Amino acid sequence: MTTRSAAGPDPAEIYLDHAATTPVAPEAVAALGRGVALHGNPSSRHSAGQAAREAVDGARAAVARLLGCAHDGVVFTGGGSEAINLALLGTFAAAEWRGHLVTTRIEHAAVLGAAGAAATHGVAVTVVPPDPSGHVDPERIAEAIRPDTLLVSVMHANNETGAIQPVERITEIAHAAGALVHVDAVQTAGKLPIAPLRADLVSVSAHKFGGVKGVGALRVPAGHELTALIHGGGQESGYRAGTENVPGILAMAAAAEVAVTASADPVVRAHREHLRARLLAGLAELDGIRVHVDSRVMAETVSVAFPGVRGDTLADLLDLRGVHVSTGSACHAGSESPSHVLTAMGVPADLARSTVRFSFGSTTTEQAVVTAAEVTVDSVRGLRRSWGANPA
Amino acid sequence: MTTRSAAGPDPAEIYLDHAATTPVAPEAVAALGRGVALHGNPSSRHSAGQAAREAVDGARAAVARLLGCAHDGVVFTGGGSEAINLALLGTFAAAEWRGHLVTTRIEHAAVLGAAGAAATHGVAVTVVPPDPSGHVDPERIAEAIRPDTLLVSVMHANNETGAIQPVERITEIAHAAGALVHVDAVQTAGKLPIAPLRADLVSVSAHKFGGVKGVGALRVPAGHELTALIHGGGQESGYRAGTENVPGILAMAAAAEVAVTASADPVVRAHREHLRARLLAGLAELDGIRVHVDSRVMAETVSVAFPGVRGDTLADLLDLRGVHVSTGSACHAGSESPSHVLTAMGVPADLARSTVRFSFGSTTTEQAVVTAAEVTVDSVRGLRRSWGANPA
Amino acid sequence: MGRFSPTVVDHFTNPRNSGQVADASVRAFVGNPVCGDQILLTAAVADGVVTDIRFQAFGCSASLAVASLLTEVVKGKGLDEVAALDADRVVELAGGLTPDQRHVAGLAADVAHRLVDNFHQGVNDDDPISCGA
Amino acid sequence: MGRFSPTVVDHFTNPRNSGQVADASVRAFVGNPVCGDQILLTAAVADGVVTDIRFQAFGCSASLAVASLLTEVVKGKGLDEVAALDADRVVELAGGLTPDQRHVAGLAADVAHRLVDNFHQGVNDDDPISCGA
Ligand SMILES: Cc1ncc(COP(=O)(O)O)c(C=O)c1O
Ligand SMILES: Cc1ncc(COP(=O)(O)O)c(C=O)c1O
Ligand code: FES
Ligand code: FES
Repeated sequence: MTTRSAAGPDPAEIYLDHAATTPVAPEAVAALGRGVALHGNPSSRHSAGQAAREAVDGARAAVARLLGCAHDGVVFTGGGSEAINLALLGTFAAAEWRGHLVTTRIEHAAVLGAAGAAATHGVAVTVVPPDPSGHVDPERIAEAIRPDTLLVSVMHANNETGAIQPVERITEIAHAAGALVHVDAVQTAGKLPIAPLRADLVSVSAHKFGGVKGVGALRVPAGHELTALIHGGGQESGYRAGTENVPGILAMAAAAEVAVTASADPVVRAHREHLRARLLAGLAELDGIRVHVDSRVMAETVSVAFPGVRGDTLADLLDLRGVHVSTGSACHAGSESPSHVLTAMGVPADLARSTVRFSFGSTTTEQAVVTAAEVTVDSVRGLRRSWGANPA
Repeated sequence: MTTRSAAGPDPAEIYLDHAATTPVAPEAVAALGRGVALHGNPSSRHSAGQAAREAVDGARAAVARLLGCAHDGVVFTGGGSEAINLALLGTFAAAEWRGHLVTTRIEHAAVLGAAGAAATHGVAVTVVPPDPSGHVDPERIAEAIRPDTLLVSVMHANNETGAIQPVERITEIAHAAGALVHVDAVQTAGKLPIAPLRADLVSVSAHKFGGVKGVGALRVPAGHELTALIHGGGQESGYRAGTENVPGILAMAAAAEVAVTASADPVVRAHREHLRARLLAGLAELDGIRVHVDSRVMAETVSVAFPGVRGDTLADLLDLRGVHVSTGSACHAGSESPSHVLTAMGVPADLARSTVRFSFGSTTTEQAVVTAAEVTVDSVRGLRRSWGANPA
Repeated sequence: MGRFSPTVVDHFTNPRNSGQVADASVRAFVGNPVCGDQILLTAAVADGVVTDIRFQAFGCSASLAVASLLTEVVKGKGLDEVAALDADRVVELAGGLTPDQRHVAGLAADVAHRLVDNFHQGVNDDDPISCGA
Repeated sequence: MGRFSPTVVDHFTNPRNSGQVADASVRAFVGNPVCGDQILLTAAVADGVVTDIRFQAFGCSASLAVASLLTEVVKGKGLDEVAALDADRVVELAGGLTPDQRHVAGLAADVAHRLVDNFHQGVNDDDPISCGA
């Protein structure tokens, strides 16, 4: 166990894996401490309990602003995956597992896993492929929708490539057809505006925007029929039983407030775009690299193939040189099969396997990105040399 | 939102609601801080991720010692209710909702709620009543078991009354009949030894023994067929998808180590018994009170009826005088119907409604208990006087 | 305790005029059939004015507080003024009640009205009758 | 990085003898069909002793490290000693490999054996042949 005492990465480290998880924001650390000090159970009627209840209510208001919904439209969960599973399985369970689900091949494992579980209950599932650009064509969604389609689930931006999906257009199409929409906004919350999304259900995960791991939230509209995954004491309006994660919820709210403010700031957005440009300019020294998605893309997420090296090998070498990046999504680290997202986009397996994802967050500096690009160029050259390939 | 900065109750407060939740142990606060500083995702292959992974593995070993199982038999969840729902619904989902569940009328809402959800999937459920003593008779369980009984779920000790259930005898009976056993050990973890339990599945919740809210664990034996509630990235051996709550898990492990050590200490156990005796001796000043369960009971949990007052009114008055107690379980606070546990024991509704629960934890001092008894005696007298009853 | 107004807390922790008036002119007893809470008022009335009043109550914290408050409000008032008290006014006097406490005000208004009615009709309640809350 | 032994980290970040021996006496090329990793060895052999050896490798971090390590271990050794190298010995020389890295040792042992065999048979590999790992 580490004995480091302060939050956040050590200064010699260049952490470019914010799409996997982010350091906890100082404001969130402070809120976590306040939450720990609230020792009562929010369900207890005494003042210690009521103090915890009021704090959770305050946090709910802040997260409601992030999600763009009424306070009582926020359901706190034990993470993004749980929020997603609740959205999909809860909706279909309430419909007694009747109806049809439309989703896409580039969704996160939580959506695809929940869709698979829904299928075992008898739900019909259509999984739409993306275009080679990494974007889902709304027309493909329109074609997939059937008269019995209950729910369409599409991510706001892809975690591996950063591709921003046309969720507003998809929502229009789905709503016109009488279907509900779930948007997995885990990657975009705190980076792109999600409050305006017209989707019915929206999932977020605190640790992706400066909160702590193991806390998420789902936007649930008034009147939506949803069956809980976790039954019991009636917390979260009956949608999620169990004593509330008071410190985690307070930290999520504090992180949301910081992130929402920052993401609305044009200077911050311009800085992120600048970081992306600097990284790509640095990497352009190398021959043959391929940026998987470079338009309609989050500035923060840069997915690049380096032909002639294995992506995991490159990530290991960068790690040993102090630069933390990932191969595709964190969940897939270590698994041998190439990314399901890149595969769905038609990227050949060897190119997919040579891919590394750089992702930025609020703590990323220009210097870090410039250094990371230099170290990457040098590392790719070294690996190509070991392989006897032209290192350029 | 409070601005108190240190963890734990304010010193003027007498907190006797540890069965609802406990202050976070200092060791757990420290571990939480270490967890927050581990900014990597345990699924990331870089060293920041691996450091988080190693910390979670270390915590898993500590929680395995609490639960008395192999490291890979520990599944971390987002709380006790989730662990319970995973145990029940996961087991029956894996059996394609065939088979029979035996449980009891005094279980926590999480068990009864999960049992209800299982029933909607077609599982046959038998709910056994307790004896008037508050204990489930193993013979009643034996009678309820059928050839198709897949699982028996009984709590280790009741959260409202403290009654310790004969779970070892019930496990023998169930195993002899070929059924699996789940024990809800949320109330006993860190107080009574749970590692020796021969049950197959055992649920615990961190915040009941000095950890933080929103973290739990389930003991799952090797080879047990269990379907996840939350599908996705394959974390927790595929039993619980989602980025791990690293700080919460580390805090749980630290709290478990402290609690396991303390609960094995005869001095600590004797002290808790002494606290119980002192409280009851103090309350004995009053006429007509009734201790709902006073044998085969946890020292920490004292459930007392005060005829002539409403329990919630007494709890409010104690709260205003700095003593925090609860009426039955925290989840039921504010609901008007009398406790399902006391009702199942045959306690008349008016006596059930006049009940208050005092519960102790590691921070409870003798002085606090003596003062609480005095304040309670005085408060009951005052309320009885308002009612024109003999206040004695 | 944020669930209660300061006035409710004050009367709850420090009730005024509990007990019974020794030679009461009238007694009124009302209960809420749903929650079981009950208030008994005994009062001395002279020249149409409540000269003394005491309460006994069994119930939730707010009901005890409101019973105590009621005695303070009513003492020295004319019976017509007491008859004019309604639930909204009780909520106001109590410094506000949360939605789930609000039926307490109905109980209090009912028992106040009953006191006036009983006095005019020359009857007394021995068992609680139901309030309309 | 806890996933790798210090020896593996050393050879991975600082590979020895990469490239090809100019006038190689023998070349051996082995690939793992499952993961696709490949090692090419070229060596100069004189009097039954490996006097010079270089590697080229494409693959996971451990495979690159082990390829580099192998050249250091083999250089100056007799062919019979090289033939005696087995996967367990490679694991040992690498300072330990985790279970999922272990097949790297098979790849390394295979390419070493192939080098000896090819030398004795006077053949050379141009395309990678599969290792038995
Ligand atoms: C016996 C028992 N089981 C389960 C639970 C649920 O635990 P949690 O609220 O942490 O989900 C509790 C406490 O709330 C409990 O006392
Ligand atoms: C797009 C997307 N959805 C869902 C998740 C799951 O979130 P969590 O790991 O917090 O459960 C993630 C990240 O892991 C993600 O990137
Ligand atoms: S709860 Fe009904 S009047 Fe008190
Ligand atoms: S992954 Fe197979 S040898 Fe490297």
